[in-house]
Order: sequence, then C-alpha cells, then structure tokens
Amino acid sequence: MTTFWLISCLILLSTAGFALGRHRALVSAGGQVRNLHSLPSYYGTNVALSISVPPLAVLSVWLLAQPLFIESHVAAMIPLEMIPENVNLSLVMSDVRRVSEGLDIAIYQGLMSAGEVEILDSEASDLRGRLGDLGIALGSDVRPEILDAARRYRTMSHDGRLMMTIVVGLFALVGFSRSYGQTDKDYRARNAVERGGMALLIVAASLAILTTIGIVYSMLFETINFFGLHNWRDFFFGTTWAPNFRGDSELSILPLLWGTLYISFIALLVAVPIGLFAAIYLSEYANTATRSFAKPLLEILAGIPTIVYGLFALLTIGPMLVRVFGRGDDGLLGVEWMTGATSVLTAGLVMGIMLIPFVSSLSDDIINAVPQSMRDGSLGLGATKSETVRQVVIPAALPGIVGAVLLAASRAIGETMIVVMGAGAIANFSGNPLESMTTITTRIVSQLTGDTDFASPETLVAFALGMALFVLTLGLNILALYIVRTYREQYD
Amino acid sequence: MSHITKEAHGGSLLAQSARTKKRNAAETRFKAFGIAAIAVSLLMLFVLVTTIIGKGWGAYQQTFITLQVELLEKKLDKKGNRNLSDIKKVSTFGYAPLIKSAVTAKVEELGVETGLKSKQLVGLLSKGAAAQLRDFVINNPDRIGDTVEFRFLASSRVDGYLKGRVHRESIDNDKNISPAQLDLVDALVLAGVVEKTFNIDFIIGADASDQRPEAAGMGVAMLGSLSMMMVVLALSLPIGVGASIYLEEFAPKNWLTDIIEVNISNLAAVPSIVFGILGLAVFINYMHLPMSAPLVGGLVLTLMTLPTIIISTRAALSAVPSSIRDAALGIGASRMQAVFHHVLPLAAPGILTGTIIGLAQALGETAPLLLIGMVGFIASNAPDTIAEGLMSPNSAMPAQIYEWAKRADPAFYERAWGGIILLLLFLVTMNTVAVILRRRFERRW
Amino acid sequence: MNDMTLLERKVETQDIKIEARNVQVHYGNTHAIKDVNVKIEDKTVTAFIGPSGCGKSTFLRCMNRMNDTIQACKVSGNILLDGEDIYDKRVDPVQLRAKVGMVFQKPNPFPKSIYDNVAYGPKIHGLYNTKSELDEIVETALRRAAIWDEVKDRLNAPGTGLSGGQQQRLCIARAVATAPEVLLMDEPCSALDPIATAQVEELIDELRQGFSVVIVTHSMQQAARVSQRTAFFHLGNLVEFGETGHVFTNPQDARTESYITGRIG
Amino acid sequence: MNDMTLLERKVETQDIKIEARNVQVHYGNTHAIKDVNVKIEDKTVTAFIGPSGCGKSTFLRCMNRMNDTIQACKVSGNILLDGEDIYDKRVDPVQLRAKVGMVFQKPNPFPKSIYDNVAYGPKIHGLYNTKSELDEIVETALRRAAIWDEVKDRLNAPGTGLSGGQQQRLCIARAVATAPEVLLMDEPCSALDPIATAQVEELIDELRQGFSVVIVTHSMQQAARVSQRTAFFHLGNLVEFGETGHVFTNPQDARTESYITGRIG
Amino acid sequence: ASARDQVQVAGSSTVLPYASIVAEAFGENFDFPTPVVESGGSSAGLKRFCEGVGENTIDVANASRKIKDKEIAKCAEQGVTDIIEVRIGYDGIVFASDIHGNSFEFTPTDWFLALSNEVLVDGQMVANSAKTWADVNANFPAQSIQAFIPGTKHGTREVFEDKVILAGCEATGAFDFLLEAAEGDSAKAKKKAAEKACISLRTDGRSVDIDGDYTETLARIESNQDGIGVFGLAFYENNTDKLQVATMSGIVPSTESIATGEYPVSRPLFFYVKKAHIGVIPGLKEYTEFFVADEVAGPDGPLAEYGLVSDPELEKTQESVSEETILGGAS
Ligand SMILES: Nc1ncnc2c1ncn2[C@@H]1O[C@H](COP(=O)(O)OP(=O)(O)OP(=O)(O)O)[C@@H](O)[C@H]1O
Ligand SMILES: Nc1ncnc2c1ncn2[C@@H]1O[C@H](COP(=O)(O)OP(=O)(O)OP(=O)(O)O)[C@@H](O)[C@H]1O
Ligand SMILES: [Mg+2]
Ligand SMILES: [Mg+2]
Repeated sequence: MTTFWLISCLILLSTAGFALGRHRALVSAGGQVRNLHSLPSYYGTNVALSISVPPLAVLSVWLLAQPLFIESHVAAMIPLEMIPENVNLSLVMSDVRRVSEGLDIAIYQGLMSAGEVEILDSEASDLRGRLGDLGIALGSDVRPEILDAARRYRTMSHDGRLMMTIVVGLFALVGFSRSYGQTDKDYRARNAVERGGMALLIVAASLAILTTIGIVYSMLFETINFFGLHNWRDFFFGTTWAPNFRGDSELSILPLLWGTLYISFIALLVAVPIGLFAAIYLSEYANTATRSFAKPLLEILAGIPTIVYGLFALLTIGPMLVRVFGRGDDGLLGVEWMTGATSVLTAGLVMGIMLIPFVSSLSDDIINAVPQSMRDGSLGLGATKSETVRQVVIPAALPGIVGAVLLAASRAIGETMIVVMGAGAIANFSGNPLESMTTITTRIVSQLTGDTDFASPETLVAFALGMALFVLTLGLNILALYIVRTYREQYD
Repeated sequence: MSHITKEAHGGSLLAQSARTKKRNAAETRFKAFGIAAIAVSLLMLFVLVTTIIGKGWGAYQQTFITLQVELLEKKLDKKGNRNLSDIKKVSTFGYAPLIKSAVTAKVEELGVETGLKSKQLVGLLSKGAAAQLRDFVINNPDRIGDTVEFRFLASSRVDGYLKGRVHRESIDNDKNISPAQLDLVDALVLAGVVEKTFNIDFIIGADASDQRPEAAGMGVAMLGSLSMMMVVLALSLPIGVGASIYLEEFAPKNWLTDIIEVNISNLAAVPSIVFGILGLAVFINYMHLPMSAPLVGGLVLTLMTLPTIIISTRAALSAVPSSIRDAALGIGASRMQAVFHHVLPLAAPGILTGTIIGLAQALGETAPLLLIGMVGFIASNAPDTIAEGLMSPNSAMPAQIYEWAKRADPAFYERAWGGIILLLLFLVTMNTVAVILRRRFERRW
Repeated sequence: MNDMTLLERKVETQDIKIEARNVQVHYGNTHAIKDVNVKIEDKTVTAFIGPSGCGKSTFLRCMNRMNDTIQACKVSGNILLDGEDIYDKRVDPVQLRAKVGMVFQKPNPFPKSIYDNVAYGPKIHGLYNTKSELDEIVETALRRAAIWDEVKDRLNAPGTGLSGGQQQRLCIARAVATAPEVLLMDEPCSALDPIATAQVEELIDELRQGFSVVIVTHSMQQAARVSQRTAFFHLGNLVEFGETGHVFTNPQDARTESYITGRIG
Repeated sequence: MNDMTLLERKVETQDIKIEARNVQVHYGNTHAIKDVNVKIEDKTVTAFIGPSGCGKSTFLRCMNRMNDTIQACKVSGNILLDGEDIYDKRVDPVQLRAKVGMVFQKPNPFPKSIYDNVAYGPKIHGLYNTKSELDEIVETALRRAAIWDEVKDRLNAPGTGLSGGQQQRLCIARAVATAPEVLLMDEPCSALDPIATAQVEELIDELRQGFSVVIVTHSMQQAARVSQRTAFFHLGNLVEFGETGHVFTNPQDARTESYITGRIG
Repeated sequence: ASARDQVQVAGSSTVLPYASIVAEAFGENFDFPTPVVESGGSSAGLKRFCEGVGENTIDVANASRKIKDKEIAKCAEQGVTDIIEVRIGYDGIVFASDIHGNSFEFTPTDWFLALSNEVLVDGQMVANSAKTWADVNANFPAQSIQAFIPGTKHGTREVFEDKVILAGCEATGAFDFLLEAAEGDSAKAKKKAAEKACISLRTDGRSVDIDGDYTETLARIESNQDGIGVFGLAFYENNTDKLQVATMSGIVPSTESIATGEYPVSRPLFFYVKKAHIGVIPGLKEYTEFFVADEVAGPDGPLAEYGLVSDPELEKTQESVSEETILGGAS
C-alpha cells in the first residue's frame, strides 16, 4: 500500500471513528446531549484524533527511518572494491535506488514480471536502455552487484512497507479502542481535545525558537571560521569597509551599520507618517467605497517586486534628486551637493514608498478595531475628529501601530535590491543623506553571491555580518519589549 | 465651576468662534494630510504600474514566421527505416540546413530581391526553430519526406523591429541584424509571412536560454510560484495564527514566552537571504530535500512570512476588547471556544491583512531562492502532478524576472516587465480573495 | 413620595433653549423616533422617561448630533438650539457638542489616567491657562461628580480600572469639566448607589442654575425629584410633555398614566 | 415600601450552595476585598448591596472565577461550591462557569445576531437536540428576559444595535438560556424601566425555585423585593449579612444603618 | 527518497548564459532532462560544489575564475577530491559609454589617472583631483569623470584592477614610487602593499561600484550620459544600439582580437565537475562533453555567436574531458 493510500485510509478511519465516538457518547447519555460532559462532536474528535495522530506520527518516523535502515543493510551487500576510490557510498546507493525504482516501474507497467526481475541478468538485457525507455535515466550501465543490491532494496522496501502498514494499522486500532473505550458521558472529551489543540498551538509558537536555532546553526560555524581568519577588532571597531580580491581587506561592520540605520531611518521617515495618515484617513474619514478600493490598492505597493523599486530609484527618483540637489548652476537649487543618482535619500525615499502598506494596512485594521464608544466619548465632549484620533484613538491603538512600524523597520533592514540600486555599493561613514552608502544586508548578499574565494574572509564575512545583525536586532527587540512593557504597565 | 462661564463656548452656532476656527483649520489640515498621504501613495502606485505596463506590454505579442519545410529523408533518416533511436541521433544542428532551404525557398517564391546570404536569412528565425522541427519529427516520424507548414518564432531583433524597439538607426554596430534583413522583413510582412499575434506562450511557456528571448515564457515559473504559495499559505497561516493565539491568549507571562516573543519580532528583521542560508543548511543538506524544489522554497518562504503574520495577528487579537472574551467565558465557554468562536472572527481583518502583506512579500522574494537553487536557468516542463510540482526543480516568478532583467538581450528586458505584470496579476488575484474575506469580517463595535 | 412637593415646585424657566420640530429618526428600516416636537427650556432640568427601547437615547443623541457617527441612522426634521438649526450645513458639530455636552448610557472612560480623562475636555477647549488651573478644574469636576474621595489617591491610575459606578461618575465629571451650556445625561445614575445618586442629583440641580440639563432616567422618583419638565416617550412617539408635576399627577394620555402607575416601590 | 412584608416572608432555604472563606482580593496594590466570609444558600436570592466601588462586582466575579481573566487580580482564601473548592487546581473553570452563570454590569452582547447571542450557550453546552428545540430555548429565554416582543421581528439583527436596556435584557436572556445552577447578576436592571424591572424580578423569583441567584443592586427596594438574604459591603469589607428582612429593619452595624437610612425615595 | 535524474549546475552568473544555452540544447538533443543551471556567483557555486559528494549536492560548478588552492583543500576536507576542470573560453571585458556621447580611446594609464585614489605628481603621491577626462588626458573631451565599475563582489573587478589599474599604475611610474615607499619585511610584502595602494580607488563618487549586473550599469549610463561603464563583451554586443565601445591601447575589442590576445582585458571561464558523480548522475558525462564539443563551444558554435571568446585550445579541453582528467594530475 502506498503512503498515499495509507493516509487516505487513516483519514477514512478517523471519519468513521468520529461518527462512532459521537454516537457512543450520545448513547451513553441516553440520547440527551445535556447529560454529556462535552458536546458530542468533541467525543468524536477525540476518537478521530486518537486514531489518526499516533499512527501518523509512527508513519512519518517510519518513512524517515526505513530508507536509512534498508540502505545500511543493502550497502553492506556492496563489495567495498565496487566503490571506486573517493566515491561516496551514498552515490552508489542513489544508483541502487534508481535501478530499484526502475524495476518497480517496469513491473507496474507490465514490462517485466516479478519473477523475471529476480532472474534478470544485467549484462545480457541492456537494462540501462530498457529503463531509459521508461524514463529512468541511468548514469552508466548497470553492474551486477548494483542490480543485486537493487533487487534486494526492492524486496526489502516492499516488506518494510507491508510491516509499516501493519504497525500503523495496529496503532490506529489501539488508539481507537482506547479512546472509544473511554468514551462515556462523564469523560472530559472537550478537555482532552483542547489539550491536544493547545499542544498544537505551543508547537506552532515554539517553531520560532526552532527557526532561530536553525539560523544560528547555519551561520555559526562559518562565523567562527571568519573570526579565525580576520581580526575581530577590525570587524567590530574598524572604520573602513573595503573588501579586496587580493585578501588583506578591511572589513568593518561599523560603516555598514551606519548605512543600515541611516537608510532605514529615512525609509521610516517616509513610510510611517504617510502610512499612518493614510491609515487614519481610511479608517476615520473615508467612506466605505473609498476605503474598500484604496486599501487593497495600497497593498499592491507591498507586492511590487523590489527590482522595480530599484529601477524606479535608479531611473526616476535618483535623477530627480540630482536635478534638485546637484548639477551646480544647472540644477534647481543651484547647488552641487549630489554627484551620482545613488544616495541614502534615493534609497530611503523609494523604500519608504514600498513600506507604506506595512504601516497603513495594519494600522488601519487596528484603528478600526478601537471601539466606537471611545470615539463617541471624545466627540461628545466637543472634540474634533482629528483631536479624537490623535488623543484617544491612536493611543488606544498604539501597541498595534508599534507592531506595524516594527515590521516596517524590520523589512527596511532586510531590503537589498532597492539599496543596491538606489544607495550604491560603497560603504561610507557620513551624515550627508545625499551620499552613497550601503547596508549590512546588501553586503551579505553581495559577498555571498560574488566571485570571491569561498573560504576567504571576504566571503565568510557575510556570515559574520548576518550573525552580528541577528544579535544586534535581538538586542534592539529586547529593548523594545522592555520599553513597551514599562509603558504598558501604566495602562492595564 | 465659577471661573468657567458660558462664554467659554458662547456665541452663535453659525458663526465659528476664533478657537473653533483654529481647531477646524487643524482638522482640515489633518484631513488634508490624510488625503495627501493616500494621494501620494496612489500616485506612486499609478506611476509604477503604468511604467510596468508600458514597458511590459510588448511581451504579450510575438512575431511569427510561417514557412513550409521539406523534411528531407536523407538528412533526417539516412537509413530510411524510421527507427526512432536513429532519428534521435540527428541533433538540432542537423536540422539547420532544412530551415535554411525553407527560408531561401520562401524568399525566392515571393520573389523578393535580397542580397542576403542564407545564414543571414536564417537569422530572421529564432534559434529554437531547429528544436521545434526536431520535436515534430520525433513525434511524427512518418511525416519524414513530406513538406509541412510550420509557424516559427521570429528572432528577437525581428520581433523588436516590428514592435518598434529596434530601429534602423540604432543597428549600425549590431551584428545580429542588418538593414538588408529589415528590408526583407518589411517585404515578408507585406506578404503575410511574418505576423505579430498574441503570445500565449509567454504566459504558459517555460524559460529559454539567453539566445532565444523570443521563446521564453513565464508559465512554468508561475506554477513554481503557485506551488510555493500553496505551501506558504498552508503552513504559515495556521502556524502563524496558532502561535499568535498561544502567545496572546494563553501563554503564561514568563521568561520562556518572553523569549519566544522577542524571537519572533527578531525573525522579522532577519534578512531574507539568511533564510536561504538556513534553507540550504537545514532542508537540503540536513534533511536531504531535493534541490531547486518549490517545496523547499515554500518552506523557506514560510519561515520568512511567519513573523509578519504573527505580528499582525497578535496586534489584531489584542485589539479585541476583553468584554467579548468575558461574555463568552461568563456563559461557560472554554477559553479555546471563546477565542475560536468570538475573538478570532473579530481579529480576522488584521490576520488577513498580515497574510496579504506576508504573501506579497513571499511572492516577490528572490534572495532566499538564490541559495536553494531556484534562481537561474531552470527550463523544466510544466509538472504533471501536485507532488511533482512540489518536488521537481522549478523557478519562481520573481526569480525568473530577476534573471531576465540581468540578461544581455534587450528583448529579455521587455519580458522581465511583462513578467512583472503577470506577477502583479497573480498577486491581485491572490489578494482579491483575502480582501473580499476581510471585508466580510470588518465591523466596528 | 409626596406629590404635593411636585405641584408646589415653581418652574422658573423662560427661554427656549432647544426646540425640536417634527423630528424623525430611522435606523435603516427601524423607525425609532416618530415626529417628535419638543421644547427644552433654558435653566431647566428636563427628564425623558419611557420604557426601554422607546427612543430616549436616540432622541438625546439627536440633540448634539452624536447620531452622525452611526452610519445607519437618518435624522429628519429640525432641531433648533437658541433658534439656530443644528442640522444646518453651516453648523460645526464640534462647536455644537462643546455647547451641548453628553454623558453616555454606557460609561466609556478613555484608556487614559483618571486625571487625563477629566482634563481632556478643558484641554481641547482651552479652558485654562496654567497647569494649576487645570488641576483645579479637574478636582472640582471630580468633586461635583462625587468621586473625588475615591480617586484622589490614584489620579494616575487608568480610568478603565474603576468599578462600574465609578466609571459612570468619572464620565459625568468629564462632561461637567467642559462646561457645556446644555448637558445631556443618559441614565447618569444607573450604576450608582443612593448616596452617590443624591450627590449627582444635587449637581444637576446646581447646574440648572446656569444651564439646561436633559436627563434620561428610568426612575420615576428621580425624574420627579430633579426635573421641572418631563417628556414621556413611547414606541418612538412623544406621548406627553409638560411640567413634571402635571405629568406625574395628571397625565393626559392613557399610556402615560399606565406607565406611571405601573411603577413599583 | 412596607417593612412588614419583609419580616413576614418565610425564608425556606436549607443547603449552602456557595461558601466563601476568608476571601481576599487585590488588584495590584488595591485591596478590593478584605477577608470576606459568606454563605450563599441554595434556592435563595442573595442581594449584594453597598456603595459604588465597595467591591460587589469584584466579589461576584470571584464566585465563578471570572477574575482569572484580569491579570492584576489576585484572589486568596477559599470559595466552595457544593463543598468543593472552586480554586482547586483540579477544577475546570469552564465547567464551573457553566454551572455558575453571570450577567455583567456593562451589557456586552456579542457582535452577532440576537438569535446567535442567545443560542451560543445552549450550543456549546449541547442543551438541545433539534433546531426547533434550540428555537424554543431561545424564545423562552428571550421571553423570560422580557425582551421577546421587542426583538421577535429582528432576531437576525445584530445584538449590538439594541438600546441599552435591550442589550441588558439580551444578556440576561443569554445567561438564562444556558440554565446555570447559580446565576450571578451584576445590576441586571440598571438600565431597565420599572415594568421591565418587574418582569426581570419575576424571572429571578421564578429562577429561585430551582437555583440560587446572587444579585448586585443599588436599589434597596429591589433588594428588599427580590432577595431573601442581603449582604452589605463597605470598602471591601462584608459588614453585614443576614436575612433581608433583618438587615433592612434591624441592621447590626452602624454603617449598614446609615447606608440604608440614607436611602432616598 | 526518489533519485535525482537531472544534472544540477550552480555558480558564476557570467558563465550562466553560456551554460543555459548549452543546457537548453542538451535537453533538446538528448533524452536526459534539461540540466538545472543556478546562478549565485562563483563563490556560492563552488561552496555548494564542495559541500560533499552525493545526490543532494550539485554536480557542476561554474566559475569565472580558477578554483583556488584553499578551496581545493576545503573541498577535499569534505570528501570532494576528484575534480575535473573545464575551461570553456574567455570573457572579454570592455569599456563602453552612451552611444550619443563622446568616443574614447583609452590606455590603462588614463584609467589609473582617472580613478586612482592618489596619483604621482612631481614625485609626490597626491590625492586625485581630476574632474573631467580632459584633466586626465588632454586628448579627451572635458567630460566629467563618472565611471561605473564592477563592485568588489564581481570577478570582473579583479581583472579590471589587474589589467587596467595596475597596468596604469606601473605605466605612470607610481608603482615604482610606491614600491620604494612601501614598508614590509620581504619584497613580496612590499609588492603587495604597493599593489594595494595602486588599486585603491577614489571614493568621492567619481567611481561607482556596481554590485548588480551589466543591466544596472547600462541603466546608470542611460540616466547619466557622462557615465562610462565596464561590460562583458557579450553584453555589449547585444546592446550596440545604446552603447559605444572604447578601444584599449588602440585595440577594438572583439572575439577575434581577444582570442589572439591583442586586446588585453579578458579572463578565462571555467566549470568544474565532480568526477564521483560521473556514471551516477544521468547525463553528467554527456553534458560535459556536449559543452565543449566543437559544434557548441567552437568558434562557429552558438556560444561564440553569443559572445564567448572561443578557447584556441579547445581540443585539449575536449580530450581531458573525455578522459576525465582530474585537477592535480593523476586520474
Ligand atoms: N480592573 C481593576 N483594576 C484595578 N482596580 C480595580 C479594578 N476593578 C475594580 N477595581 C477597584 O476595586 C474596587 C472594587 O471595585 P468593584 O468593581 O468590585 O466595585 P463595585 O462594588 O462593583 O462598584 P459599582 O457599584 O460601582 O460597580 C474599586 O475601588 C475599584 O476601583
Ligand atoms: N445602532 C442601532 N441600530 C439599529 N437600531 C437601533 C440602534 N440603536 C437603537 N436602535 C433601536 O432604536 C430603538 C430606540 O433605541 P434607544 O437606544 O433610543 O432606546 P432607549 O429609549 O434609550 O432605551 P433604553 O432605555 O433601553 O436605553 C430601539 O428599538 C433600538 O433597538
Ligand atoms: Mg438608552
Ligand atoms: Mg460593580
């Protein structure tokens, strides 16, 4: 039985279990729902879950473990001298798997019988060609040892699957009989189901922790390698970012950090006021028609690929700024403050536009959720709408708005394409928003996707930058949490 | 309140007091700011969208050349026994002469005067013409020897010429096209051999190599994006909402939940490429999931989208007044029931907004896909089953756009913008469902 | 209750402060107020009584255009404040509401500190010059609403953390602090104990010296105690309107009589 | 009010339904309930009276653990329902609240239809088998809460679009529909006119036949009318607790007396 | 886990177009599925190449530079030992400016004088103050200096530094001067320091690093007509309608002039194959052979047509591919 069918069966069984459990509960209560501890559907769900969850868990573990087991077993069959020097066993095994799969398909399509497979002679039968016709491409001709192993692999997987079906079935049965036996009018089915639900919620929440562990796992070693090759003092306290193919680069995070903060700041300076005012207008002033088309339209801004924004920065906003702030006497202001089109301001402005919906849409929802009675209270005192919004609605919605702004800020820190095209690629320590700068994230991407030696500090610095940024934002988030907490305590 | 007199608000209602005037002016300003904010945003959207449409519209039309090709037996099946494996031995290079003679024949038939060599004549056709022929022959070996009519794609320069992208003045140094070729094209257009039609292959086809921009399509990448979005939606929405519910409604306030909370907001600030590093390390190297597979892409994008959904869902949940929860608990609902029956529906608009924004971000993201092998030249065929769609190598729309935008031939540039139109349509379709749902849940209380 | 006292009380009002002419209110299909004509006199307390759901709150909210915020609500007819139509296009509802203050039926303190709740009105109307003046306004308002003693030590605590009755008095203080010319109070004492009720009634009486007060109440006794005029609503109709003494002792309409006599306690 | 009737009324209660032992409640630093001991008898109406802010609602919310939802609120001491400590770890607060229903001080209908508001309790407790049974439960509950006539034509209209008093009765109907053993009512008639109040009081009396009812009220008359036992709270203390007749006619504590005699009307 | 059946390639985005042309033709002419060619840079490609041997690792890494010894060592550490190196041809690097603007005939000296951080003036290294090309070379028009050069992530940057800036540095005598002044223990260290000083470019905005691709450089030139950018030959040839190319030391860049070595600025392109995967991953060997076949990589093949400078020693490469000659000699 294939996994698909097995799962389908389990689903079918659970559905039946649901009905049975529900029925039994009702019977135990003499048909009167009110005599039950929980609603009948909870009893049904309890049975259904007991039938499906443990077997599914077993199934997934089995599916993971079986190939490992079989492979180690089959691998032992392959004579060592068969494995060419320096060829990994796993590669040979993938060949075995491929052949075995081909045999399976051949039998399935009726091209070979199971008996024929057993006596198949690899040399005589042009197995590579025959399997090739079935769409199973092989890298080379099939050697007898591989064919033997593949046959073995095939039978073992078949036996394994059979056993798996039995075990899974057993688990389902046990789960059923246990939960079905428990089903009684006094059994706390709702609590059981809700405990299960709660477990799921906790698993969902802890996924964040797993992700963090994954991130640290995937970057830590290379970061350590980097610090083995590069002076940590230069990384943290140096003032120059100048990677170099010849090695001996100066790789300091500080100018990048400055650029990151500067560009994000300008982006937020654009996005937060515009987004917030847009949200306020939409939720407090606009009529439903305006709101129902303007809001989704604004959300499109978040979905335009960043490459478009990058080009927009490069081709439209940048030259426009140069016309204003550059070109000396030809320019609008007659000043020569800006040379190229790329600058912190260019990137910040464009990124700000992209971030508008992050602030506007989320804030709009939160502002809309402030109870009308709050507004009434303020309006009833003779406040204008804007006073009401500023002094009552916004403070009430503040936690949500802060969340939206943090999200926008996070996005700003993580943005690459707009920065690369809008702000340039030169790390610069300067307060002038009309100069080019660059950010940590863009450097991570560019060092990682460049042509430098992958074991050199110039590439590995990407991991160190990633880790440093990670730790940095972690610190900022802890700070933010702390501030929000102390602030909140005044109100609840 | 002796010191507060009636004069505080005195006077006629119709005449506004000085203070009211001032406050109303502030009110008007405030409202104007709101309108300005919306106007600015919509203006930007308008500019962006018109730019995109203006630049990408061309990709939806394509130039074709109709030719009669004689499928010469002596070239295609020397032995004449129609043995498929022998026919297959003839590579696309072997088909070039057939095309050459077909073009020459056509030009002669029309009686167009041209001093072009046959190589330049073939230059009018896409480099994919030979492959098209070979495909046909392999599928219909019995037609060998016949003369069959084919509709070949024109080369990108010819196509560009008909679309106004390539001008006679600008081709002086271009070794891919010459004025004489353009003259011929003009003649062929008059003869109806060359025509521009709607280009369905752009919407349903697969990527093509750098030499054949005219053949490149978005369809397969679109399926890749669709598969990824299905994974993202199926995972990030339940997980995100589940995590938010736990954190906002049930979690005891202790250091552990604090850690989770800080973690989530921190994950939002992790650059997307780092999620790619994570995906490569964990999903491919550790869990041995296939490379370049939309499944892995979907998983990575799920992790990337989760913080967005969680943050917005939590904000929405906490905005639901506690009197609603009290009401439910007071009549004996469990907390779980109170949340799922009453709080969640009220928080739905915020959750959907988070989903819209999170998915928009996931749909447009390339950086993490770079590291798990979904960016590049992945010209696979459209997958047949959902499982294959998830597991077999594929690209994604933004990756495809990003790739096209990098390619040298300007024809790809047009396709990149055309692809962006498709991406936006995809996004709008996806959003529409969410927006309609959101409107149904929106209410004030 | 002594009916004599009611009759004896002299009604000393003269000017008409608010006049409603043919007012109709619809909530979508619900016809909530049907052709109501009423004159609210200056320096008078007017009580609105009537069974629950008869339209008292609705009509009250019409008088300072609070119904504008309810989408489904449509008002027609005229309401004149000092002879000026408040539904006139030129009228600024903000200025109107500053003149015609309101205490809502459900207490709705802002999620701010108690102090800020009360100071909010004076702040937006600029009723003070110095911080100490504001402190004074806040204290006076809280005292008049009979809640000062309970909150004086926790002025910085959030207003939402008060008990039901405290919130109600906070809202009264908040309305009083803005010094309106007309104060509309929707069941201001519903959550108050008798002593606090008495204090609020005292406040109402005091306010009457300078302003008009309209009060919605379910307590006939309260209406009789504090008001000079009483309006009886029934199913959206203004059934009877007149001097409180007359309405209670000598109702013209059968419905009024049955409502009043049906009273308990 | 006739004091005689009070004395004459026979208190026919026997079992103790709820017993509170040394209950203390703190909201952060506020000590809201101070060492309260009280016994609520079965098939009895107990009234909680006391000045606004004295802790009535707080104590009421302790009895079905609604205070669990307020972060700052800390409860100590024991509360026994049928002899079992409701603050015991093993007690499922959900089951407890199904037994001990509650009507809140501020009406809080769900933002759903009127029908769904009432049907929600029966739905989650499985109190019906067929749709028509549910319809019947809803109708009965609405009738008992004296609101059926007003809403029978708009059962699908949202509950939040009702008038204040209607919302209050809707909440009563919602609580009654779940058929709790104990019903805690926090000022259930504060927004009701006398006739509706009388109907709700009738309902309370009817409920008493099978269950216990605890009612918070500011109206001494109401307490006297509907309750058999009265508890008087003052500044967080339970000052006096006893048969309603005794408490009203013969208060033991000076504070009780002054509160009762300070009554008006 | 079902087995992978297509060749998996990753690496340099310079090689990507060529690899994709080959992959496409390979897919059309063979029964094997079309190989997957990922971009992501030589570094990332080689890194994944060296991740180990097995199905979940790539088979081929494209690189726009030779693999480094350090990388070979790292590979070996992770079990990737037998690596076949395939040189597919050369990539020409050209300087181009807006087609409507001035045309230029450069020498490395011009570029050094225009972009270097410090230049040698009267026996003294002073900060570069050149503002227009006329300041650099009197023959040039007074067009403001605005150079768009590859960012430090690009392999092209290394070639640019080596073959243009450093050459210019030496030609102006600045290199010798710097070598004199350099501090260091050994001659090697001194040379290194001098080279480093030579190639440090000005940061006042005259020279702009481009981290993106040639399309970005082109976009910049379109938005700033004074700009002169660095492009790949193939890219220039596809955009002759917008760009005009500058000569270097008098030579016009073209596939021919680069193949003969006349035009100095070019670099070889490679790909690397895991020998262990040959015979296991279907089509790997065929793909490799097809790539370097005459009809593909030869001077008349599609790669050359697209802009690859065909390798004069292609035959040798074909031989080593068919014999699976691994790096470091022994097979
Ligand atoms: N959530 C809260 N946070 C802090 N203090 C509170 C909270 N709720 C009530 N209090 C305080 O606890 C005390 C008792 O409040 P409670 O609501 O029990 O009063 P009450 O007797 O019901 O008054 P009322 O008749 O006005 O409703 C009051 O002083 C009140 O301010
Ligand atoms: N927002 C609304 N939407 C629809 N109908 C409403 C709304 N508010 C009130 N109504 C209806 O209008 C009628 C009058 O309501 P109103 O609130 O004025 O009554 P009321 O006299 O204040 O009653 P109560 O004494 O119960 O507060 C009622 O039938 C009510 O159901
Ligand atoms: Mg009302
Ligand atoms: Mg209370």
